[in-house]
Amino acid sequence: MVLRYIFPISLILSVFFLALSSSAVLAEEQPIAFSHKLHTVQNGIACQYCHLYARRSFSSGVPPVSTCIGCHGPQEQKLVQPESVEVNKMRTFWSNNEPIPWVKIHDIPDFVRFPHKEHINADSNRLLDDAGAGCDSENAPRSLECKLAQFRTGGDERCLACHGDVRQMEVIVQVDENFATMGWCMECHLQVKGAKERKRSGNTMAGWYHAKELNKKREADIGLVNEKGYHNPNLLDCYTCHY
Amino acid sequence: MKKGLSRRNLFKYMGVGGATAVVAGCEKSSEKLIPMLIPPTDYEYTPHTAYKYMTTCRECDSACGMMVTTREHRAQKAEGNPNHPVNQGALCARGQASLQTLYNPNRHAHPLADGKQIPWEEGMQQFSAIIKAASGAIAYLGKPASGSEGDFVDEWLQAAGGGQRFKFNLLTQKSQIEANKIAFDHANVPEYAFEKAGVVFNFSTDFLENWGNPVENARRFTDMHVYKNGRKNKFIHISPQVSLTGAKADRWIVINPGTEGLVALAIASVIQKENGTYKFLKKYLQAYSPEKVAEATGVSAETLSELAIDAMEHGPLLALGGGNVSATDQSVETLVGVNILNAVSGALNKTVLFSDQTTPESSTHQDLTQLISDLNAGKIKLLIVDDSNPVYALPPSMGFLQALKKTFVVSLASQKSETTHTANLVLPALTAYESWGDAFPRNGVRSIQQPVMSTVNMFDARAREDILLSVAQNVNKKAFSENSSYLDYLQNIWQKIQRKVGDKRKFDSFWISVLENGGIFEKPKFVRASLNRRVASVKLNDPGMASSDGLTLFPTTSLLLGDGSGANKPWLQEVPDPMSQIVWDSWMEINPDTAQKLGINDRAIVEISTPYGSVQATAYYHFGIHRNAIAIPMGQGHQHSGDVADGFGINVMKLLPDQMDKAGSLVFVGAKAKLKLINEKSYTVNTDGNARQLGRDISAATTVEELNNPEKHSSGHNRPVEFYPDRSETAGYYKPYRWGMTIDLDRCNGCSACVVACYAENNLPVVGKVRTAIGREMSWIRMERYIEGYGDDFETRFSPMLCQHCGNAGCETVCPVYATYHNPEGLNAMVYNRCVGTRYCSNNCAYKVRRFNWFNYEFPAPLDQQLNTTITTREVGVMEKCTFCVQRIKDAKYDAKNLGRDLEDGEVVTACQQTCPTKAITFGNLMDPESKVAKNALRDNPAKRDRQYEVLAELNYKPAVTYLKKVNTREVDGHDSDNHGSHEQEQAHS
Amino acid sequence: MKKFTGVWGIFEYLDETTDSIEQVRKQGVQPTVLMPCPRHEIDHALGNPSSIVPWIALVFGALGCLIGYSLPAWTASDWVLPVSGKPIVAIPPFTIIGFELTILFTAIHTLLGLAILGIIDSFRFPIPNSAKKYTRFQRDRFGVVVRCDEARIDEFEAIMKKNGAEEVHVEKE
Amino acid sequence: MGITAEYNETAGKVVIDEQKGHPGIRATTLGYGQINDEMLAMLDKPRPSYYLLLLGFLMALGLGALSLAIQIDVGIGYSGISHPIAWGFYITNFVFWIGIGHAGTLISAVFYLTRAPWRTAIYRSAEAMTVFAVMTAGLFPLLHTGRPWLAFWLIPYPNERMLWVNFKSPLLWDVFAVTTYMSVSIMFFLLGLIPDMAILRDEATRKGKKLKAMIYAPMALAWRGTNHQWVHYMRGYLIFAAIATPLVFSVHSIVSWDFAMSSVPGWHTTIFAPYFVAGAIFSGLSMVLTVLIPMRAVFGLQDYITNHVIQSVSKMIIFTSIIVGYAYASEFFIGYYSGSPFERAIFYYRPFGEMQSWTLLGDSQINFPQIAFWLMVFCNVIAPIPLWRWKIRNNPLAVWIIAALVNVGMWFERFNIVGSSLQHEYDPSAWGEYWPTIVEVGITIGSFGFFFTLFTLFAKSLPPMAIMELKEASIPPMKRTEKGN
Repeated sequence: MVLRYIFPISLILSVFFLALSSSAVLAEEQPIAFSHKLHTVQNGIACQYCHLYARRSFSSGVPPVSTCIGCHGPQEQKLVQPESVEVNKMRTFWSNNEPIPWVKIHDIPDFVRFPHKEHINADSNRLLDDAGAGCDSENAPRSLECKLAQFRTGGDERCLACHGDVRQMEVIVQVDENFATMGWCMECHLQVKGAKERKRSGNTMAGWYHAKELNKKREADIGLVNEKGYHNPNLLDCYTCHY
Repeated sequence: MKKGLSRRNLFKYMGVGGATAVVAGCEKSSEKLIPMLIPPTDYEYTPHTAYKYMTTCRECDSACGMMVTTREHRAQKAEGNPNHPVNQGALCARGQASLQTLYNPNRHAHPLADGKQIPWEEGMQQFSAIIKAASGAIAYLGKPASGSEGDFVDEWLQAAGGGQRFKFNLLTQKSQIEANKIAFDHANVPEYAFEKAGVVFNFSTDFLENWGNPVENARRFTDMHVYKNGRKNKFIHISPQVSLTGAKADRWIVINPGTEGLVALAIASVIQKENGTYKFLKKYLQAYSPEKVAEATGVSAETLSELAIDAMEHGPLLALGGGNVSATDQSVETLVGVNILNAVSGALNKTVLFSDQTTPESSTHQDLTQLISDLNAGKIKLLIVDDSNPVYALPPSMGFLQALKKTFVVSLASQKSETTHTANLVLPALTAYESWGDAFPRNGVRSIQQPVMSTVNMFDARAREDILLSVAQNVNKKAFSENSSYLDYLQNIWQKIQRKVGDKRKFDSFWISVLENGGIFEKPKFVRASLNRRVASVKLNDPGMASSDGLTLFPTTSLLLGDGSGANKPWLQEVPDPMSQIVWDSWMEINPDTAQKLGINDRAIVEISTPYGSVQATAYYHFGIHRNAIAIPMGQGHQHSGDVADGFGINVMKLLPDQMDKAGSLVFVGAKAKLKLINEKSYTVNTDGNARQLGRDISAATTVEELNNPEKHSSGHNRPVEFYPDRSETAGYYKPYRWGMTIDLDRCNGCSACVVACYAENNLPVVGKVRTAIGREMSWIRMERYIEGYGDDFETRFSPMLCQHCGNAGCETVCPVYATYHNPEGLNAMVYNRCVGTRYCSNNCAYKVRRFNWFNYEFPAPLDQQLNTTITTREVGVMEKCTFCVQRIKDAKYDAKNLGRDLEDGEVVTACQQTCPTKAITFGNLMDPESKVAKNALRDNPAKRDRQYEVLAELNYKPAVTYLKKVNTREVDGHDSDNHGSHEQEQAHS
Repeated sequence: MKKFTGVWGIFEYLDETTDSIEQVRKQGVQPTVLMPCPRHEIDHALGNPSSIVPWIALVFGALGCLIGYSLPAWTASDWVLPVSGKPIVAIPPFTIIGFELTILFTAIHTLLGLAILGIIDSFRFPIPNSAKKYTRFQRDRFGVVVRCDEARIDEFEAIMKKNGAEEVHVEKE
Repeated sequence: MGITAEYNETAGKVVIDEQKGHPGIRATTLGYGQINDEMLAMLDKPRPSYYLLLLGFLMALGLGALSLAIQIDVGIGYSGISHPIAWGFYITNFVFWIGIGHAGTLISAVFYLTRAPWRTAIYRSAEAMTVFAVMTAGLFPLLHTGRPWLAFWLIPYPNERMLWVNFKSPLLWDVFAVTTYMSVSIMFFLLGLIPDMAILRDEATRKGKKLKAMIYAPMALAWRGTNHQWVHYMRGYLIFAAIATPLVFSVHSIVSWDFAMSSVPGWHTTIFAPYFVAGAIFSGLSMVLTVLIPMRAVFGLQDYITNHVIQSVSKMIIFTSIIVGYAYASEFFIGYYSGSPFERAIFYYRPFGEMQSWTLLGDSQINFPQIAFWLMVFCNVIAPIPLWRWKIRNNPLAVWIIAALVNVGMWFERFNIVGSSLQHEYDPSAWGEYWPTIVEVGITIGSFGFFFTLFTLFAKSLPPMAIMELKEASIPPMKRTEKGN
């Protein structure tokens, strides 16, 4: 009886300290040793060939097993890599009518609504003009500047901005230790034109001597309306991600 | 009394569930990514994206068109089909809750033989064998089907060797059909054109709840009754009981039980005397002159004449009759009386329109009595029952349950019920969401029902018609030789329909257009009807129920539970009945005067006994009931309908005699009840803290007179001079949107569809009776009910209360961690994951609309499949509240952005607004002067505001929700004198 | 630590202690006095020395006040999240933070200050180890410690003895 | 009965005057050594009855811990707080214990500045009570939250979320006020202990108890009692007293603004700050008497805590009782005079319950707030009236009973404020009721257990009276006086 309650108390204490330290998932063993490097670099397959919903949906979509079978073919057809042990694992799943239980590496908390489509389709002109200019891809490939540069390039590069250089990965890993933490997301959201101004939009003394003219100027700074004539989405509102 | 639901046991490790989730977040994630094996190729599929399918709601026989939103192939939200002429996009509370028919944990999961699980093959074999053995001595007891299903069953019975189909419906319209036949030679139910009427007399019907199609009735009635262009048409409720429908009335005329017909004839006699039409009725009506019936009806002759003058002056009149409260043994005569009134006042063919299609007939009580005696005599070897539940619904005095034991019962039901509990063989059927079907609810409306998703994986069920079809093919090789499935059969029928409507396309393209559209809808064709001379021979007597001993018992229908089929749906149990605000329970409405005479307090437990049985229920003081009567709603008191329904409340049918009227319908009113006090206190849970608003004008009303005399009406609270600048002057704020809402209380009738819609849209957990008792219900929008005045002259007001998204919200400033703040679009944003749970915001919310997650609430499988995947489902310890359906705003904005424009008015529709049958709610951008909501709210134009007000405006919270006052045609007596402080309130306003 | 050279005496009575302090001071040496509780008589005899603790309190109190206003003001405008129609930088509510931090900073630094000053003074005005081992100074005895050259030891020893010291200890290398 | 004694300058000797109720305590006639020894004797090995008492308090504490564990295990929903009464026993306890925590600082700081000599004997215990009460109080805001494991979010620290806290929220003022108050009172307590810890250290050294000496030494901060140290010390002490004085008045004011800053009828009033401060002093002083009168009897401290001390505290209780009573009355007057129907309604509800016309037909029933209200009025306004009589004030037993009643009354006053207003707010349809559950009662009992356990441990491990100040107050050893010249 008493033991039962020692647990939650110690839990709270441990959570308290755990919460202060961050430890992200870096890599985990997958049911099939799938190599992103092999498929993307050597075979030249684009990200969205398999992750086909990324530009249309909130989720990028794990490729259905039929996509794998489409190239590799079932055992009897002897298509691509007929003898590979790992590919045969996939074929076994297929013939058993079972989905592959991939382990989720890039996990976004349940209280965040992350639309892949809005990021894939985002207009990189909304980024600050100098964003990504100082990228030193040799020494600091995962620096903010490099991520922005990748994002600006678009295409598959844009996926790599957040997921790391998946094209060089034999095993999929989470590169950024603080992946999908709020600060990690905000880093880039603040690189949008007007975002920093918007973050401090009220001006410090807004209430006290609240100058209308000043705020008009601010509104111009934060780029409320884009060149196409409609209002730019506010990327700093809490409701952007949390609802 | 059973406390709550056993599976939501209080002592489960719910708290730890929350805590460990946090730990898991910091440590290793073991979440799996499960891909599809083969993605759907036959149609477009994108995860997290809403796909909408048109189908038909089958919760009652009204057959409203329904548009079901599915995501990831799971039905997540039901909405009305906007193309459908009957409901025009709206749904009632029961329609909204139809999702819980689909995902009900209490559905049959397997075929059962004598309560034991068997494989399907065995079940089908047993079924075939018994059909063969019965050799034609078969009875099929099903719901009345307006669509092809009825014909199919008839055909099937023939193929199976013969038998009879019984169409069971407790709330039958048989008496009305009979009365129409007598009066107008039209044996069907007319269409009531409320919108054309100038005044409506309602003789005890509950047309906003269960009589006819409540969604359509509500819409058309509101068109007639709403305040428009400085005037408002009258609606007078003439009945011994005030239901939700009666609560909307401008005036309640208390009549003695069973005297609706006499009142109608008395009014008719005055009108006839004045306008001199229908001369053949002159003598007949003289016998029912106001002076002569005054004593029997309990209504003074002056009042009756007044009503007649009202009808003549403000006509055309629409008189409605029917419903449970007037279902005495004279109900046919009563309805003939109402028909005479309609004819005499000239309403016939103006507001009462007959079409040539016959209404789907249900079997009469007489037929059922015959069935029972056949069963008892052993004449029927096999009884097949579908989702209807006669064991529960019929009065036990009929002996149906005993008769069932004498035959083999096969149940083809999806839900557990008292009837399936007695069945020898249960073959679980699919719900309307998973199977094909159609419905032809009235002339010109053909509505299709299509499966919107594959079957719920927990339940091994098959479509009812497909079970029948394959069994028939087992038994009889020739049966249905052209049809491999019911879909084939259905398509054949629709080919005929295609020919009938003259569509020249290929059937495939026709069929696709039907599925896209939800059916084929044509303008109704009406035929002229005239009053038959025969009516003069119909005699109406004084039933004398008011004067005799005992209290007349009214078994009233329940808005949410219907005839009891809603009781196994958690939402419908959890949402309070709008009139009594009671949840998870039955109650007995009693007039306070009578109750005090009998020494019965409010909420005392009373034993109600009639010669046919007795039950114990909670007394509920209700001004709106005759002093010599009591009313008990139907729908509760289940025993074998699964844990959501079982053990809550009582079944009023136990008190009813086995008696029928001239049309052969069951007599509901006639039993005399005796009351005995059992206990002073009962464990009855109601969600309202107080029935009175104490002059606080939360649910405000005005009068037509006041609105037409601008100097008399105060233009509401004057905004004080602001110390701080308006938020719109903060950079980036309200550009271009500031979301706002208006709620027209003159349109709102308290039907609570919005409440259920919110439960469905926003993943609100159901907490059960015990937790509701201490205020832990989670509804984001609640239907507040306030009572004004005393005695017969009382007024009921409804106002939906939801988060007001205040500009100066009290909740925001007190949050220590910015978990709630004012967002640039004027929403009061609630960030769940930032919330620590101090609950100060809830304390400081004047509207009390914030809800706290006291536990990690469970959604027992498969109800979890209904959860809306576009929003966060909240965990223990966080506050939540109405978000103005921010997920819908976001989705609409993403779509608009792809189109390269800003949102237009009407593109964002909140769940509550969407389902409102009377369009009481408008939502939109207050910054756009052309938007509907801005025009309704008139925020920038105080001079033009007449009905607009903000609740508790004196607190200066600046809510974004503007209410429009209810408009009364007169002042309710005692409204201002019944409380302290109201005087000061008035002063503060002026 | 430097070796202590000088004289220290133990007194039972307050008046005898003050007398010897005064006489020692007349010789141009400021003695260190040990006492079980503060006595104004001794303060007077020592010539009313003062402390810089109040100045520490004032400086850090002002700092706390500054932080108390600027922290809320800065954080509020770092990410503008408007609440309840209030200005982003609202002075009245921040006054409370300013007040509380003033008090907190004053208190912490007063305590730290007097502790550190006490330690500094123990270096500036050392006490012989033998006196530290004498436990009755905290109980009921007064002590007068005179730090002086070896040459003047006798002089002060005599003063103490004359004034009725219970014991007089001489410390030299 | 204690003897009143005073050192007479002209007579040159101690005059014992039993009629004169002046500061004196018999201890002034004692020598330094005697005071020292008597005080240290209190820290001797305790009697078995002490352990029995401690066990009792520990059991109460255990009950509270168990209840808390259940609550965290099951969820905050296991308590009786709900919608619309989102604060219940926990916030009541918080306000109550913060209130108790006011007496210590008041006695040690305010009465130090006003030079009230009777504080000397009791201020150390009162200060310890302050520390323990504030510690107890500090638990409640944590354990009442829905997600206590995230309560650290209330602290403004730079974080990767780039989010700060809302300094406009009264709850955040609370965080600052309570932590500041707790820090300052702990520091003040430790500051006062420094010379006494040196006494303990030297005593332990003298007796050869090295371990004890090692424990006491760090707390003594190398205290030697040199004149330099004393100068800094006395200056620092004065500054502490000076800053603790506004602090003690501010803390409960800020706690009161938790309520007064909201718009809840019955909370939203300007008199809350003085009303709460007076109530806090009232309850704090009562708690001092509730604890010290039994302690005086057990340790035989009649010579130190004389009846004069009890009388002085009693007078303060009478004074604050009048203020509190006045505040009650003026609340009602404001409620009436404001004309606001919401205010009027809540002030009718508190004493009398549901108004006839509020319900459908006058279904009136007595709720928890009515019980709380009348208990509050009886205990806080009526019960202290007998203290006006000298005879009653001079009878420790009678004073103790009244003080205990005041404690009960003040708890219910807090409940009356927290609980009743939330039950009847603006929207009558959302009115509700509140009854606590066993968990809340358990945690409340546990909080008393926590407080008294700590205090009981304190009484035997640290000198419960300030030895140094007792010495300062007593007549110094003068050779010339004894000789008579």
